[in-house]
Amino acid sequence: GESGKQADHDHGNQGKKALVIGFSQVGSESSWRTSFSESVKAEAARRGIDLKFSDAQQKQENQIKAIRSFIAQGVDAIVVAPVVETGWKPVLVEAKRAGIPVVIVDRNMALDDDSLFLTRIASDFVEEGRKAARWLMEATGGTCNIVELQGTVGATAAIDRMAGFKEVISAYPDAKIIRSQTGEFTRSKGKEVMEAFLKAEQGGKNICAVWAHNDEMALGAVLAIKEAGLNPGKDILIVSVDAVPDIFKAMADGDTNATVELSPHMGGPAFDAIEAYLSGKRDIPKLITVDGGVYTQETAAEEYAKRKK
Amino acid sequence: MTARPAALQLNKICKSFNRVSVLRSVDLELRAGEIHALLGENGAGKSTLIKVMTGAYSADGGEIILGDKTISPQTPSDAQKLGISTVYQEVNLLPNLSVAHNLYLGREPRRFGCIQWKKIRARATELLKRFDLDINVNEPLSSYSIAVQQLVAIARAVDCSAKVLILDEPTASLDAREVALLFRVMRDLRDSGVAILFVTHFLDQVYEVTDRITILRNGERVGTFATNALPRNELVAHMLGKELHALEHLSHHCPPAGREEDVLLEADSVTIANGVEQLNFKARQGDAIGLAGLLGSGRSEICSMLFGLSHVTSGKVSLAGKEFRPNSPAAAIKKGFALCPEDRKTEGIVDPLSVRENLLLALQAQKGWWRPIRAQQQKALVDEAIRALKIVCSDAEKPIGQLSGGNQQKVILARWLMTKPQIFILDEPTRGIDIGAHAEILELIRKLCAEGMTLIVASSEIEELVAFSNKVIIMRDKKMVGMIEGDAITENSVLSAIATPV
Amino acid sequence: MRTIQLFDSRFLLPVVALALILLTNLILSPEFFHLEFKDGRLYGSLVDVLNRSAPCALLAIGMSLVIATGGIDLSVGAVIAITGAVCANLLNSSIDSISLIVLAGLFVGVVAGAVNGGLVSFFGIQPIVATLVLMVAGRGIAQLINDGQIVTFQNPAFASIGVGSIFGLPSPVVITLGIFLLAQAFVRLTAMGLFIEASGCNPKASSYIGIPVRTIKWSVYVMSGLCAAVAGMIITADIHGADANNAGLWLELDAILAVVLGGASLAGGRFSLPLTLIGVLIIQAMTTTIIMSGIDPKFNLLIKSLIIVTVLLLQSPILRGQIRGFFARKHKAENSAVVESQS
Amino acid sequence: MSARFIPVVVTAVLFLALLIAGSLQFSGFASPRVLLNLLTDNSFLAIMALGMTFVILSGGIDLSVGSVLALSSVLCAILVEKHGWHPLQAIPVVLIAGAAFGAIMGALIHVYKLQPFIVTLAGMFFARGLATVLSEQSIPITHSFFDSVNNFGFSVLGGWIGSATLLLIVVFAFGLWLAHFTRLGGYIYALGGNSTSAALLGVPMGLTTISIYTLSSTLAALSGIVYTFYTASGYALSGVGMELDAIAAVVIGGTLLTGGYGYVLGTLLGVMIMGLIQTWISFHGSLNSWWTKIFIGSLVLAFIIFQRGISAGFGTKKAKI
Ligand SMILES: Nc1ncnc2c1ncn2[C@@H]1O[C@H](COP(=O)(O)OP(=O)(O)OP(=O)(O)O)[C@@H](O)[C@H]1O
Ligand SMILES: Nc1ncnc2c1ncn2[C@@H]1O[C@H](COP(=O)(O)OP(=O)(O)OP(=O)(O)O)[C@@H](O)[C@H]1O
Ligand SMILES: [Mg+2]
Ligand SMILES: [Mg+2]
Repeated sequence: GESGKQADHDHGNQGKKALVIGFSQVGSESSWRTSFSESVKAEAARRGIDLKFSDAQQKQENQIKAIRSFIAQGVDAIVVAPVVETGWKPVLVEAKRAGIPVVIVDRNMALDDDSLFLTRIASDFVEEGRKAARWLMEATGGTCNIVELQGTVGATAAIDRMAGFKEVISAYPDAKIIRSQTGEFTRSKGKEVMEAFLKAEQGGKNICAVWAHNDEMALGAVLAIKEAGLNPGKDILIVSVDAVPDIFKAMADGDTNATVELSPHMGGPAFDAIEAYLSGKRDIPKLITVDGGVYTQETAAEEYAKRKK
Repeated sequence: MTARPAALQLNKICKSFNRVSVLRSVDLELRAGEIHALLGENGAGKSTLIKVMTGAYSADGGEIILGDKTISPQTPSDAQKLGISTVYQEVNLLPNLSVAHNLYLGREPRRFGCIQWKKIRARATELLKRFDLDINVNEPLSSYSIAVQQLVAIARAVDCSAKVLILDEPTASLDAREVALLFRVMRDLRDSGVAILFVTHFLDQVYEVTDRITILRNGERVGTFATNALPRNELVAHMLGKELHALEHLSHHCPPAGREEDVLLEADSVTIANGVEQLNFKARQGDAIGLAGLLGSGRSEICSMLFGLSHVTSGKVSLAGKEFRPNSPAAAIKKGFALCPEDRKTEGIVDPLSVRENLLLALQAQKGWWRPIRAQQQKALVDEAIRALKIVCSDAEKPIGQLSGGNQQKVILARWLMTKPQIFILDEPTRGIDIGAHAEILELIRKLCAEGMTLIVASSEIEELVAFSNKVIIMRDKKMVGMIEGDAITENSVLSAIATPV
Repeated sequence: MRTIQLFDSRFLLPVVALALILLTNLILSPEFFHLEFKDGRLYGSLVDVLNRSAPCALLAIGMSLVIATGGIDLSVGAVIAITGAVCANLLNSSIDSISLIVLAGLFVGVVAGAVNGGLVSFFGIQPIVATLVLMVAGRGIAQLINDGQIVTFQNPAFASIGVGSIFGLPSPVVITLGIFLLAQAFVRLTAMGLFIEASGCNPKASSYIGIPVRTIKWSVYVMSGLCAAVAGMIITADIHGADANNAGLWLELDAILAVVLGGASLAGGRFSLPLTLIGVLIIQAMTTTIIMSGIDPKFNLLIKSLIIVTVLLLQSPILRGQIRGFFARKHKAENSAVVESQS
Repeated sequence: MSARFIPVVVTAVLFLALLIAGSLQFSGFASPRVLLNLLTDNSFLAIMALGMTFVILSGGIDLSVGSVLALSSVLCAILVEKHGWHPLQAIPVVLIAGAAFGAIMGALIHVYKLQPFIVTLAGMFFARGLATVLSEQSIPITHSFFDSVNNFGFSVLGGWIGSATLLLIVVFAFGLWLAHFTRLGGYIYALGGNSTSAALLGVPMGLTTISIYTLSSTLAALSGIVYTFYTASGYALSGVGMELDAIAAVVIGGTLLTGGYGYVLGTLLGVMIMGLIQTWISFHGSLNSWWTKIFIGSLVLAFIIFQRGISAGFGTKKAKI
């Protein structure tokens, strides 16, 4: 009988009853991800939405299961932060059949049919890579031996950030990536890999900059560079993505140089779109971007004061 | 007797393990329609020879001729396909499968790709009837005693045997009734032309059922003889390479004089959780109490209760006047008990560990982990044990699983003797032990009693019980039905007490 | 032949494998063998291999004991995370006695081990599931303590557990060596090692002999928890922060791998701590070599798996037999199928 | 009832108890739709766990299955999308590749007497590594055959029985037949009971070992195909850690890791129980990431302790010597 209940649902009445929204989150693999979850939950609480939160522990099958269970429970709308871009069509078709609108947040989904989702609140990993590269090229004048700390092999964020970065630096003949290894998005792996890079590149003399696919690995690299007796942020520039609070502190201390923000506040626009849709609006744009800027040492101290809890 | 054709012939078989030569150019000729005994001391190489024949081991040299073809079985299943079926020394069946499945594993009747379980069950029940076993063939094998398992193993081998049947100490845990049954089946098979190779340490059985005898000593063949042309003392001399004087002791029965001291262990109308009822006895220091009964009569159950493996539900067991309720082997051991278990393979030896470690484990367990026995002392103790019990073992550092069955048994005995227990429970202590060692162990039991140790011995060999016990508890159907004491203990009296119908 | 026999033959192949992996670097990156003394400590890739292998080595020491009893401990990675979380949070609290914090960390390990051991030896739950529970829940607990964040701290004294140096060597190396020696003494200078092996080989027979099998099984899990706690503190100190999600993630598999590369059987029984350490070094040398080589990281797993299989095959007496047989032609397998399947 | 079936019966009873507890708490928890979802959503895990059941019954373990799932999904996607094969051509190739992979692992285990845990751990690294090398990026599949298979099925009482569920039923029927009505099934149990005895009883050790790992890998590849249909894509990082889920399901289903004891049906129940725990958590909906983990852990723990306690209670009644 749940599907029946869903069909009878009167969208006009949602003011009386609390909206029930299912949110399928990737997991809690990084502190950025946790802030993202917390921000969505806080936003839902502020609006009086009954949020059904489901943690997929980095597994797509768990996300699909969660979405199907949301459908079975007859929620009013579903928000998904997909773990990968592909593989969502079958389950979204099901949601569509049940008449439940779906909002995609954070990563994209590869879908050929626009009608399967209400809107996309997107962060663009390729663009993040480009931004990082542009900043670095500007800071070094286009001459730089870069070492890259990749994210987890095969992760979309890693692949896209790498692609965006490469795209920009390919225009600079004197800039090249001399070493690239995976630091698995973690601080300790980032540190371990950086240690090895430093040794392989004449104690770091060869390295002009570190490009890390996330802040955690950058922070690991800072530790490794310091332990090697060098000065991170000066002897070796460091640029990364995410803009977690810790990186602002590092920037304020002069240890890293720049970070590209990936805004975790995607809950607000998502709920806006859902509420608009349920109250009958139909001309909702298919893509809403939440843009993050590039932060550098200049503003780091005040940003840190703003962001730390 | 006309010379029948050779069914299986072994020529110059050699086998060594890690450069220790175990079989040296052994010949053996097994004729169709004969029962052929393979005899030798513990560690002589009997089981190894058998495993070579069946492809479980590959020979280093020599040839095996079956009928008129040279064969080289690579695995036991090859040998089985060639018509050689075997009962190995330790029960080698699968505890987790049902009895019926064990009997027909690998040769299940099938139809349309499906095993016909009904047919298997019916056949299995039928087959076991030949051995007078009326058990539920659907139950897993592990729910039956080791003796039943042994019978099942024999039944399986008998049922598959086409040309050659090999039995490696099949009678070690059987009592007289089962042995008689087995012999009947063996004779039937012989008469139908099957060649049977039979290993045992019971000389009576050799004379009762076999036609010819091959004797091995230290991995070499001493000779092959017609059974009726070889007197017993000569046979023993061939096996041991010397005359056996201890053999005569067997016939004396000299019950150790029970000291008039306080009762050490007493059971007062005890019922045990595992089903044994009406147990009453008193044991003094230096007593040797025998437990006699047929298979499944509850002898092992008494042993396991005394060792803290199953608990008393009513009645009272007291030790030196105080109530004794052990709830684990460790508790029993603390009170001075020791148990040499019936199932050597799963309850006795600790396999990949070395002979040295196996010997020392019990003593070490008593001292506690923080007081290790020093290397020098270890060596002394181990050397002493190996010497005292004449354990055949090239190197005390080799895994105990590589010792011959009888020598493993000696290691377990030696292990406990080191701890100088007050009460030593022996469940089938001479299982698989050769004639020389057998006499030595009986001698040992008497010596221990004389030194004041109390022994409780469950055994299917009545002669043996008679030889050293000064009290024999008679068990029937899990009930204690009587006790024979002192000079009244004779083979006949015990036998008739066991067999008296209810 | 002589020289080979002089050396304990069980050590030969693992050591050869390790040497081969290290020597690969001679071709790939000669800097690998460069060592220098810098700021009062030895500095170089070889030192890194030792330093980076410390956490895995600690886990593997505990794991060896657990595996010897026929068990397995999947929870050690999670224990690392919990210990890290507890220590990092205490460091940020008003408590400023480092020894108290270290004690608290060790306490976490003991509790975790006691729970695992209790489930295995007193409730009779299969080790892999019993420890799987803590493997899953443990990270949750660590995240709960950390409130989902990476908790960082500024405490040079605690950090020195991970980044300091003792006697010119990185402190993790010295700590691990110390614990290794302690553990080795514990199992080999007492009869503990024998009891552990006996309990693993035949628990039933061992309990009939009077060995307290349950207590022993319980205590090896406690020791494993303790080792994991030390590893957790090293990892936490190393990055000046507790990362509940990633600290020690999948490290339990590396530890198990190391124990097996050291020649132990997962069915329980014989174990050797020194061989386990060589196993750990093989794994870490492999990882460092891959990083130094500059190969595209997408090949990492493929290379790792091929090296593992090669090392395993090298250790297999059967392959050596086959190779010898190939050269000597007239060869017959020394031990038959049955004998080997017993092991 | 034979004592051997107690663990399975206890598991079934506990499954029902969990279901009832859930439906008292949330309306619609025990609806046919949720129950049928349980089958669909866990079909790939169940198929994988079936293969794992045989491996564990034989006393081995197969850690490679999660990676084999990923490898076969990537292979399937590449063949269909990059090379334009029809899925019906690609599927047999993927299954054969899976079988070959398992056969190689089985051969290494048998011939060189290597430990299954380690061989399959290397297999796990290898399969995932190969999948990554084949394609780092996830590959979406657009072939219309996928849609038609996904749309195939019929609805029952508001729930949906799709092709995955039907396949699951067929595969489990096959599993039951294999375990209890073929010689190979007997050999597998025999190997787990005692491999030395099994060899002496004439069980063809090599053939059996290789068959077991071949079967497990083939089923893992099949579950990879089901997963490919489930997600309509191939991705090298899918199924990370799924081997542990499969092992947990098998063990929760009452199979002993030491081998020799257990039932195929128990595994299906084990998978359902794990799925039910997840469903409960998503119905609950207010657990954050860490509480989710703690809850899954606690529920599994509570479950196995219950199971253990109840089975042990039954066990003591039938005293065994
Ligand atoms: N797998 C093995 N590895 C090394 N040595 C072995 C192995 N199997 C047997 N041996 C050795 O071979 C010798 C012969 O053993 P075997 O089991 O054949 O004796 P047996 O005549 O059957 O003795 P028993 O009457 O005690 O059963 C023994 O010394 C034993 O230690
Ligand atoms: N011949 C038989 N037929 C049916 N069941 C039997 C037979 N022999 C033994 N059993 C079963 O095996 C169980 C255990 O017997 P067990 O062998 O332990 O007793 P026991 O008196 O110690 O004999 P022994 O020590 O000679 O083996 C018995 O309770 C009985 O159910
Ligand atoms: Mg023998
Ligand atoms: Mg008995």
